[in-house]
Amino acid sequence: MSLLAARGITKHFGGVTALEDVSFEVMEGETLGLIGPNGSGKTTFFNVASGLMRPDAGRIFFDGVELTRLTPPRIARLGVARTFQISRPLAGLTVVENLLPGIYFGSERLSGPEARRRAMELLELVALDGKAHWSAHDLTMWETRLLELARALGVGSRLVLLDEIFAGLAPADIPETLDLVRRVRREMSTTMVVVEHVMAAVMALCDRIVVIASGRLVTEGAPQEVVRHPRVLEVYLGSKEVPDAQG
Amino acid sequence: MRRRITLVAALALVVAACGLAEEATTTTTTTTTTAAGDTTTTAGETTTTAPPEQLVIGATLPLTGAFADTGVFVRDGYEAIVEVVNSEGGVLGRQIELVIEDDASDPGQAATLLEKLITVDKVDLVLGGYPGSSAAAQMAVAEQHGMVYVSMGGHMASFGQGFNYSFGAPPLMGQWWYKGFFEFLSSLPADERPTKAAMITVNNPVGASVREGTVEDLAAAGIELVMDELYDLPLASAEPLVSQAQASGADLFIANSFFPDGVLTIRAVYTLGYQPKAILEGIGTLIPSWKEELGAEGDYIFSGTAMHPDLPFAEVDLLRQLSEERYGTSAPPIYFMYGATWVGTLLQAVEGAGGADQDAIVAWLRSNEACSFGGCLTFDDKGLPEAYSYLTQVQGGVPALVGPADVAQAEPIYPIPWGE
Amino acid sequence: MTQLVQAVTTGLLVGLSYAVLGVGFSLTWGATGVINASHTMVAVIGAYLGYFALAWFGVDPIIALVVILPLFFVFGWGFFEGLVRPLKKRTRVVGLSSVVLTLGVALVLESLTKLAATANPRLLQTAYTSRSFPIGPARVGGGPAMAAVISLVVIAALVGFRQRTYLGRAMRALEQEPEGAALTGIDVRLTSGVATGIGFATAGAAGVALSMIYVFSPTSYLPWLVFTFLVVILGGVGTVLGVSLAGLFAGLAVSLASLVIPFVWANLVLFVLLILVLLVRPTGLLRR
Amino acid sequence: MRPRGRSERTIWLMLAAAGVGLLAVPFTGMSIYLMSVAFVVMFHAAAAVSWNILGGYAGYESFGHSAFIGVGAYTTALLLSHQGLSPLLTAPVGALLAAAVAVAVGYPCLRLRGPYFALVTLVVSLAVSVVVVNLPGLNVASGVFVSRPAASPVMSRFILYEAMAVILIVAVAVARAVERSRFGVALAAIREDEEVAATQGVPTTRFKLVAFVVSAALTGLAGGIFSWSRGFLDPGDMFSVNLSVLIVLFALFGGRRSWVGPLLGALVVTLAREFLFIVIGEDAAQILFGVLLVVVILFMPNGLIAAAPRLLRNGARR
Repeated sequence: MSLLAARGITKHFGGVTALEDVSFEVMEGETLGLIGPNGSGKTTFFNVASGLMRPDAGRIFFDGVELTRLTPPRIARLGVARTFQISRPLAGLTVVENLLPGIYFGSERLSGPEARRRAMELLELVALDGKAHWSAHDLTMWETRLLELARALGVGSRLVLLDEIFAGLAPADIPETLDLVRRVRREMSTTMVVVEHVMAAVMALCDRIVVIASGRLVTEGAPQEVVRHPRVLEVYLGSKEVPDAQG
Repeated sequence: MRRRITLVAALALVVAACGLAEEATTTTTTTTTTAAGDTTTTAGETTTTAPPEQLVIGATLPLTGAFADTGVFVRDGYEAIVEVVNSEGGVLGRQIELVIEDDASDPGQAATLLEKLITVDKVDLVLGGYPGSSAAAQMAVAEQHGMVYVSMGGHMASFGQGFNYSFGAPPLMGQWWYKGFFEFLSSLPADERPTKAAMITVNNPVGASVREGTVEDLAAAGIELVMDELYDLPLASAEPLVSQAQASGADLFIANSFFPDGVLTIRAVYTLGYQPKAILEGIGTLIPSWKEELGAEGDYIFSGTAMHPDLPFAEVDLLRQLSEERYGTSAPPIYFMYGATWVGTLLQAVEGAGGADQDAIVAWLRSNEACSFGGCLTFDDKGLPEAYSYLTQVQGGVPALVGPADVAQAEPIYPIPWGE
Repeated sequence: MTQLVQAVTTGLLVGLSYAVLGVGFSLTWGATGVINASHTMVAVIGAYLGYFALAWFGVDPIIALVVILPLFFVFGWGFFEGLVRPLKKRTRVVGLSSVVLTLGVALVLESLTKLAATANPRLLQTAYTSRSFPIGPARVGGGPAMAAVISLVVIAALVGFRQRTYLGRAMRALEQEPEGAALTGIDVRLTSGVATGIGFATAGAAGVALSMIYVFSPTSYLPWLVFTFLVVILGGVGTVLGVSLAGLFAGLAVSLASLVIPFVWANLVLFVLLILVLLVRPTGLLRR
Repeated sequence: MRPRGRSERTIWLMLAAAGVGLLAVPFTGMSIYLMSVAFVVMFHAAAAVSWNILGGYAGYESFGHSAFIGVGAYTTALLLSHQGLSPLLTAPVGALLAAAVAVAVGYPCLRLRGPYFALVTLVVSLAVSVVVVNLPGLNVASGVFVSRPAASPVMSRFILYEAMAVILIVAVAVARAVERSRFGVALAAIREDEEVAATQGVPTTRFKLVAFVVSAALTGLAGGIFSWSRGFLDPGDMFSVNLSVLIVLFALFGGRRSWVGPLLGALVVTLAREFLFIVIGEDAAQILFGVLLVVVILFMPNGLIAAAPRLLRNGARR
């Protein structure tokens, strides 16, 4: 059964097309990879799905509810969480405090000691519990990625949108991170949409892949099929004429 | 306003006759600043001989901040008179010490500091603050502590608060401001008087009080008020207001303004070629820089005052002398004169009451005529003298005293000779 | 009809004075991120210098600009190097800290001006300030007319500078992409210093212009600052043309409003307009 | 933000004791003048602590808080002079009206961030003053006389002191409760990154407005009692831009993370100003004050609390 359904999502920035009539579905429990060249509209899709941007046309449904009419906090309360491509820790707060808003105001809405317990559990899950009382400012880049992941899980585990959490990681860190994401998926039984450039991670994690280029859907299917698709090879190799629509 | 020889008047004559004034300038003026405050102690040579008998007068004035320009003249007036009185042996044989605190032009600070002077410094007497907002705030404090408060007061409403200890001597009374002008109008043949008036007023307590009196005076004079606008400070541009006045066809233009807005307004009158028969202006023309900033355009503007350097009273001669010494001009600044008058009135009442007992001073002021530099005043139960105002008109850059006739030093020029 | 023409004329003249104050403020804000609350205090000092040039040396304030402009340019650059750069080293986003920092500077300058020139209000008196000219049925004073000329020259010079010169274009790049600009080889430090210098110089010119219209005193900077804020928010940061139009718009709005509603409410029209504009376009009227 | 246990209760008890102490000080025979100085300090502290709920916790620095002081002040002053109602009764009405103004202007203003918000609140405070001063039929522009709280001078100052002390205690209690609440965490998240906060489920628009309204109401409450001390209200003073800026400075100087900073900032700056003013006069004090602003921004951007020894900081944030 589909948990998330995008129908004809279109978004332009001035004259530049970020998304043009993009439709696909995410099934309950699966991990979907969303790939495409830089500027193909992946992050824009996340921004639309999390309510930070309104599409010019089209709608996104989550479990039957139309997300494209809701504000970001309402969407979060449904259990849709995301990370950011460029990590955005709440730098002035401690690591554990970074998790609290999502736990308090996300889909679970815990409070008091229960919320703190939950925050510590999630930090443990991403192995940051030792730095719970550090300032988020002092974390390494990898650690902030983990923090973002834990923070997203705190909001709710029904659907997590992961925006390039592998980008820029040292190759040595990748297997460990992969294990971690798998563990999260298993323990939280969460549905995921993964925007990723590190193809090894995509192939290892995803059940299905959606490819977009220049804001248009190219193809979708199982990982092994998709990477052999001629159009996919073309857009990845001939990506020079792809306009930059990152906005 | 009857005049007679009084304490100050006598002093004036003595000083003038013996040339003591010259000596006064060489008399040591000690200024001590103590940790407790910006305390200026002004005293003659006998200060230290009998300190226990000193009479201490406390006051706060705006020595810094928005009203500092005029505030320092009031202080000078206080100090100058105290100096003269001390050099003449003080009041009731007691030397006078002035303690003046700077309230930085803040009415709240003025009230707090006055209360400090009364309760911490335990001054024997207090004197008024300036401007009206500060005086209004202080009147309540003085009343509560049972201290006589001789000052400009805080406009008409402040004298309607049922205060027993406050006296306006003379008050700076907005409601009376143009009385002299309307008296002058009534002396004119009916067909020469203006028929329509346009009025603009600064939207604060000072403007409101002037406007209130003017509305009544206009109605009494049968002049139609065809435009009546308020404006907030700072005034960005006076052209819209003046242009509206011009369009209304008013032949009397009244600008109840302060200095900067008054200057802007008059300049707009010239720019737009508005030519009413007469222009009344609030308090701008009394500021010496009126001439500096406006030049010939500042001429012919009427205003009012309760005090004027050209008043033909013998007492004023003393002020002229003191002004010559202090400022090198025989025309004492008007706020210097006010300060001198307030302190003169208070000291006269102290002498009359035979001491610094506040209730005795009140009793004396209520039952006697207090004569100081502005003439003689009797006070009603609100602490106000009878309504009066002198008429001034800027002539050759200087606000000349042009009315009423018994004190006038120059003829009013009416209507304004536009284009000459 | 006469009144309407007069209102439009006056509105435009007053608007130009807001505009000339606003453009430099907006330019510095855009290029350096500094919201210079002392901008109008600098203008007040410019007004004083012009005033005393005339009063003491008989030099017309417009001639005095020959000295004021380079002098203030140097002050501005020094201000950037001495105060803004240390601040920028501390915090990446200087917006609000810069308001407080420059308010401090304004307070110091205000007090020093008071000590040097007293708090007495001043108005410039030249041969042309007491003349007036007819414009159709309306009349314009010589002072406001001259102020308008100065304002227009300053605005035109700024527009030209930003379009035609390398540094001007660098400033625009800094406004749009503060971080990207550094990568493209723009000397951020030099460009920011020059932008602040130009901001100060235009403030000096604006002060001279305003001294021909308004009575000014050391405390005038506060009301001037309010109107500067207003037009810059209306027009948008870093847009010379936007701010100029916003200034004219503000002047006209107040002037025309006072024709139909009590004068005392006219400024409120402006405040309400500002809030309405912000509701629709949170980054200013003409900002893309 | 550790689990609420005995230590938390102890801290509240300590604060309550401090509050009682504050209320009790005048009974030790405090002089009228000291009471009036303490009154101003407490007024500044209450305003700064209230300002900080929006400006410090949520990071929306208002430069127009004198609007709320003015609304509170004129509400109580007019009700006192026209209806004879004591500000002790009507100060809450002033707080409500200040809150209403905050609701009305909050929605458009809170869409703006950082300096834009700061500047637009400044403009709004001027707009509010124009409206209040020109309210038809109330003649506010002529000034409002405010009769003193009691017949005796000592009693007057005593009542003012106690009333402002209560308001300061309320402001601190509210501020501290906010800090420790989920709401406070949400405001901190908004301050750090509003978009992230929104995607975490924080109803940012609503919470910002609530913070603005609470801040405005408390400020209005303080303004309502403040006007009672003035005797005469001149429309120019209550809505002054200087007051708005001063409030920001208190918080900035002290530090904005907790209520302690603005309180300390108000205390130190007010007393220092008073002292400098007495010792070197207003003009020189003004120059030093300006230099102080520059120094604070350049050398102690996180305020006195952060600059002070670590021990003090731990004490404040515990």
